[in-house]
Amino acid sequence: MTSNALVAFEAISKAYGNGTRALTEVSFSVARGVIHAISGENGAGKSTLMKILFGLEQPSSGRLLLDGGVAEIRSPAAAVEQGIGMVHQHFTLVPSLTVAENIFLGQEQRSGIFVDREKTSRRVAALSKRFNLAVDPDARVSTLSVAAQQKVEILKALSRDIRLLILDEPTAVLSPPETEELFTRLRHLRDAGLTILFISHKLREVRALASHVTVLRAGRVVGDAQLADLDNDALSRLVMGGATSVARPVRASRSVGAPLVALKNVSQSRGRPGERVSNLDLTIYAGEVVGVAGVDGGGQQGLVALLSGRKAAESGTIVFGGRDMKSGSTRDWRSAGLAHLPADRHKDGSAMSMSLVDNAVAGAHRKPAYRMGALLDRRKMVEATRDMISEYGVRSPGPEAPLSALSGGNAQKLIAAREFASAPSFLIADEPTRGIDIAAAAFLHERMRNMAGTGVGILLVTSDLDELLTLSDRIVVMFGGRIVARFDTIDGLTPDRLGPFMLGLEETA
Amino acid sequence: MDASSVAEFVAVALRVSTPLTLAALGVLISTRAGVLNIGIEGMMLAGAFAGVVVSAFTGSALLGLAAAILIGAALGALLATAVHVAKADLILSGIAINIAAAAGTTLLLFLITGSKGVSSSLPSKTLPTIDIPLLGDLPLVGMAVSGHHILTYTAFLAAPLVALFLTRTPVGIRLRAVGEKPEAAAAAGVNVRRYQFWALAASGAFGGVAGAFLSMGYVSWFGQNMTAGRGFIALAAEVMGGGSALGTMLSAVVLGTAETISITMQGGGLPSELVQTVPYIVPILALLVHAMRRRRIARKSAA
Amino acid sequence: MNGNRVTRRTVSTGIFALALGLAAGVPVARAQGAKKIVLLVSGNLGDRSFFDSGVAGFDEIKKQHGEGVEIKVIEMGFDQTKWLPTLEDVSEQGYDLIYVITFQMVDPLADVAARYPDQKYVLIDGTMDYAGGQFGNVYSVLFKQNEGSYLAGMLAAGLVRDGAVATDQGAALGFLGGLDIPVINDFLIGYIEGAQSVTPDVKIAISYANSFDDSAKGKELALAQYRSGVAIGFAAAGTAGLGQFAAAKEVGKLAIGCNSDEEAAIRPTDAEMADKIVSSMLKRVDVSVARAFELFLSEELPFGSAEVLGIVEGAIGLAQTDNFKKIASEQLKSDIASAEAAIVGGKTTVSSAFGMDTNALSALRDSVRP
Amino acid sequence: MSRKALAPAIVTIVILAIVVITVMLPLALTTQDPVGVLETFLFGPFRNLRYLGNIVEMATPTMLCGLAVALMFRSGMFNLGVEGAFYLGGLGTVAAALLLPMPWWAAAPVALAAGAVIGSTVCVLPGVMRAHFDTSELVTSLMLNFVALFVGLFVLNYFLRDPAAGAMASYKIPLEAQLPRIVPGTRIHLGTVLALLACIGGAIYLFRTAGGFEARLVGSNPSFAAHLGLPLRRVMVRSAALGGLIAAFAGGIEMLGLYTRFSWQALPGTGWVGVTVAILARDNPLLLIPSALFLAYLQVGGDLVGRNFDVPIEGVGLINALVLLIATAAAIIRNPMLLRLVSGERSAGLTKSLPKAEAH
Repeated sequence: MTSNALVAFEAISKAYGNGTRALTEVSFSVARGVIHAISGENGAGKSTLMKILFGLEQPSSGRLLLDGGVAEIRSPAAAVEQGIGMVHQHFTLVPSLTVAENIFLGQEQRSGIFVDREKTSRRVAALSKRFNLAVDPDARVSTLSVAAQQKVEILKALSRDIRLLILDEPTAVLSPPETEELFTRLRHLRDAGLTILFISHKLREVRALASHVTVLRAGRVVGDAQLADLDNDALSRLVMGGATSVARPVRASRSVGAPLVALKNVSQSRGRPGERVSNLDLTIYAGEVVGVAGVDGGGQQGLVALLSGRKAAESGTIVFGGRDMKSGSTRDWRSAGLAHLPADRHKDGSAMSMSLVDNAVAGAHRKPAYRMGALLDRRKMVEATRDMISEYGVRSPGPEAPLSALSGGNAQKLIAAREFASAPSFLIADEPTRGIDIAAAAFLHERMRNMAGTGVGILLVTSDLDELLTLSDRIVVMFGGRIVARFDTIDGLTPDRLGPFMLGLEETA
Repeated sequence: MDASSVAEFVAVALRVSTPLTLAALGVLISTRAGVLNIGIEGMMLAGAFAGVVVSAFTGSALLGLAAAILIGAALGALLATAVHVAKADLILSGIAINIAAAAGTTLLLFLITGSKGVSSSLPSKTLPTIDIPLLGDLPLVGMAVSGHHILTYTAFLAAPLVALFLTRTPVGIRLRAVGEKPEAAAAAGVNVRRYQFWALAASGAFGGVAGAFLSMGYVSWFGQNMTAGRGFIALAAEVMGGGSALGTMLSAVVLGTAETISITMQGGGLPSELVQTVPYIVPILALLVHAMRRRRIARKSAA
Repeated sequence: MNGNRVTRRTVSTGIFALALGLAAGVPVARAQGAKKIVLLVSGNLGDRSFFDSGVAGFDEIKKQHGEGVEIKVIEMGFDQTKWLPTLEDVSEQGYDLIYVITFQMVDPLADVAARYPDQKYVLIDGTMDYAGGQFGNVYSVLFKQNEGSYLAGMLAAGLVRDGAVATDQGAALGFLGGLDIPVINDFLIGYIEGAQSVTPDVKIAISYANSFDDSAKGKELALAQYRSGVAIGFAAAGTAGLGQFAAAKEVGKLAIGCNSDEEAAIRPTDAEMADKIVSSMLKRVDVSVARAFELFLSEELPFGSAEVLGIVEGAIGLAQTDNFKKIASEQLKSDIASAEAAIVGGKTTVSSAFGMDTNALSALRDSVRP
Repeated sequence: MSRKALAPAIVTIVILAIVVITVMLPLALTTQDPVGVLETFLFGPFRNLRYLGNIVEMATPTMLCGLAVALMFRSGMFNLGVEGAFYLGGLGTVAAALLLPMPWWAAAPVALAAGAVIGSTVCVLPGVMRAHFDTSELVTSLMLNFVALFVGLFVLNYFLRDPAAGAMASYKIPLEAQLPRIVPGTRIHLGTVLALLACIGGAIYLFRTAGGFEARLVGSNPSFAAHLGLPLRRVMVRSAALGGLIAAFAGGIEMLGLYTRFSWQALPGTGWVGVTVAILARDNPLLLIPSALFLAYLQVGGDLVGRNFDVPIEGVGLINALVLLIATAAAIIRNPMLLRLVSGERSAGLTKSLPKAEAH
């Protein structure tokens, strides 16, 4: 086994200057020509390990073997030279450049001093064909969907003649059909002889794709086995660290309340493609969770924009809490009782450079509870933040630390704490658990169920179909800006049943 | 306005636009690499000074031009070093370069000529003007576009060349990647700092040429603070240009034309102070119109 | 005058430069019992006008008296809030004479001079309010630049009248000012009246560069004037005014310089350009600075009063250059000479921009607009 | 304050001192009296009350301009209109004092208020354009500075000019409008008190009021602010207006405090110093006070050297440029090793103060 290993980590440790230990004595090997998964919770050390392999960081101690020989990889360029390619979770594509320019950035096809566009296009076409990844070489990356951008990323890595492809949480941004498509391609690549390191904390995907898994926890290897030798419980025990797998929240039977938000024949033809919607009819009742499924660009973002006041409807009616909200602003929606967990917590959900306190009370800062005459009562703000921190189990260095000091899951918990604290009547949860670990996700799921139990209407938009099926009371599927299917109960519903609707192959509504 | 005064007006506008175009192209190159060159004004001033002094001591206008390019590039490199190595603030460092260039050129001028005002006692050289054959013989067109200074042609030829450089050459594409998404460039093995360093140096070189045009073409001497804020106008031109070389050149010409209008309006009986606001109001209005158009297009394409 | 000044200041600046690896120099020893004088520049040097000329006057004093005088020049910059503290400081440092320049120094000087009654001051190009016997320790000098400009205006109009310039070059005159401010307009008004004395309906194109630095703009403005039919231009705009000569060279027309003999200054490096400078209107701040010191030494300097220096004192005039002698007709030369005499004799009075309000000035400018 | 919290400040001061000495030393060595030059530069400003006064006088307007810059920077606007606002504020204040008939007790306040409103336009217009049309406030404000200058020169020439003054200057500012001097032997005037109060008020506004909190939110992440339903445009315009009013007010008190007439024929440059002060203070209103005083101290020291030794004014200019460069060199000033040295903590202690979530 070791003799056949492409990569071997030998007692790799990594400590940062500030004393943080990210990795401790990590040893395992990756066999040639397989899909090898690396799993573990957020902060387990997966990303750090991959950064070391890709030359972005250097280990504090230990060594790395490539083909059985000691390799020192000092930079990404050196990694590429050794035949290692990486697709980052956050894409490293230049939006204003074309697909071809991105793929060959740094290794342009020249004729004289100029880039040979024709040759470049030909090479992209050849690559596309060889790896069965269709792209338009002359399209600007800024115009592509997320899934298409990921294809470009993979092609970019493959164009460097690599033997090992690292994919860091590649499915976090994909819808189920897209995920399935990606997996098919990855298997194809494996069959073509490529070794793939697949980093994911989604155990279902790990099982579906990989043949071997290495599990990290708190910077140490806690499991390294063929997947065939591990059952699901064993696997999740390894990842969660002794704790049993999280129970699905119990679906309490309860009566659904009065209509809360009602859209009638709502259209909006302006904006980016994913934000355009037409003829939407949807009513959300108090106390229910309405799940919205769809692939990227299906119109879910347009629906969220309309229901959070970021956009006005062009036609149709929107009523919320008895008020006409057709062109209501975010402020109108908020004051009428909206809470909103945005999909992109960095961009929309928080101010990373500001303190936990500032992030926790933002939006509620004009409430009398935080006022002291004309001024803000800082003491009360800190107190409220402390309450949120303890109630939501946010692991933090303290309320005055900047939010950027928190891990993704903890930041998301604080953001949720803020949004939930506003005592909303209507909650939009847009990808509420994307990229956060299982425990944190389970915690938020439970919170949302409880909120629904107290009469809050929830619109859940998620690309994680497990999450969708776990939380929703009913589901609508969007495609091309329209609602193409409605499932008024989720009993017996499976991801497979949703797929055709999400891809626009079927339509019932 | 008769035809010949129109031709004359065009000729003046091209001349006035020349230093703006050169400097704005310089600003464009550094901005596309993600580093705003606020120090362009100081680099122009230093270029104007170096061109005069070196051409006076060597007797060669070409060496003067080379010196202008070098000193501009050196200041650009200094700015890059301050930002990358010393981690100084980009904007403040740029302002510091402007202050240092103003003080340094005056001081050196004084040491060399004994006057802080002007270098007219130095036998400095100028670069030639060029008559375009055939085209120059046409009646009105010739008047407008022929007989200009060699750096005027350089400026307007430089714009398409810079455009080609940015869109068609590997280095240009990498430079844009560095400015737009440095982590992507780094991941592709592009050395971000090195690109920004050379982009600022190139930016300074353009500034140096723009300065040389003032002191070795427009007039034949160096004067204290002779750039008179043209670097800042060039910054505006670059912003108006929307990131493309040709757009930047067009914007510089628009601003140069505004300046030309204010020059020809002089003596029209309006208070000269108010006439002098024209070159500054035009870019503001141009930006406003540009922004409104952008918004309208966005709306239209969305509809 | 601006040529080869080697002063203690230059030398010590050179020493500073040595540290920067640029030049070398030697220290200068202090002499005993020497008179100490200081010049406060309320702005920066390099203006090619009163400040630079004031320093030239100091250099002249140094040349005359050598070790017998110790000179110092302080550039205070344009931040007016620094002027008063500087003035206070030097007033406490035992200078025999403190020179300040420009009208803008009047208010700070009024404050300080009253508080240091034993300190002597010279105010150049401005005057104090001497009514009520105040400021017995301040001597003021004013210049009649309007009188010199009158002669320049006569020269310009006369050259056109006499056909010294080809008729196809146009018949109008040009004026290029730095800023629309009183001291510049004083040049303008004299120029207009002088030109009108030769050609009553003379047309004068007037431009302001709104800068004393921007040579390129000065040149462009002058070119625009020449293009519109101006035959001869007169520039009072510091370094920006030099653009006038570059424009004159380019279009082959004539120009008149300002403050010092500009033809002589340019001749060594650009003879072709110098040929276009028919003469320069002289405003010899340097002469007045040196003259005040000589009078001070002989204890004849009239503190507590203002002197207005003009043609008689040699502080104002028209440079009698070779170009001038060559280009101007005999008739014109004698006209100018007699006008000079009339001004000196008080028979001709030239108006001044000082005390004139803006509307009157605008009306005057409009009346000569081509 | 604990030693740890003071560490960055101490490091900054030590570095600046080293910079100043390394730049000044060779310069001093070229003169006949190097010790005297250094001594004058470093200690001269403390030699007498008048020089101390000069520091305070000089720091007063730059502190206010710094406050204007900091408030706008904090709300995410790189608005450089402070320079023009300062200029036009000075002009507007003098114009109001000269042209509006007022009882004596109202002269200064009314003139200052009028000047502040007039001058603020230079910041407000770019702010409004940014908020509503997304035009670059950096460029529009730079251009508008020059428009303000030339419009100001026009107003001065055609409406305020005293024909008897001999220079381009306004009529004398009426005595009753001038601000009272408050420290005998210096020119420190009431404006200094107002400036100090403004900085404290600025800190309260930014950190203890809902409006300031919203400005910081918009500045640190506009998308987040929009997500919260904050009125982005209003917050931006409000910040620009506050910044403009403060900068213009600074111009007004400068005029009424230190001048007898308005005669600025070029932009005075105080706004630019304000930008430096703000960056040096890291946009913290309370730190503006020491930052402005420090820059003024350097300036007064440089002036004293220029006045008493044969050091050219450009040499002092070069020093200022270098200080500017190096004062912001984050690598040196924020170097964790230096900070650790000063705060006297071992690396374990530092870990606690610079937490990373992965460590828990």
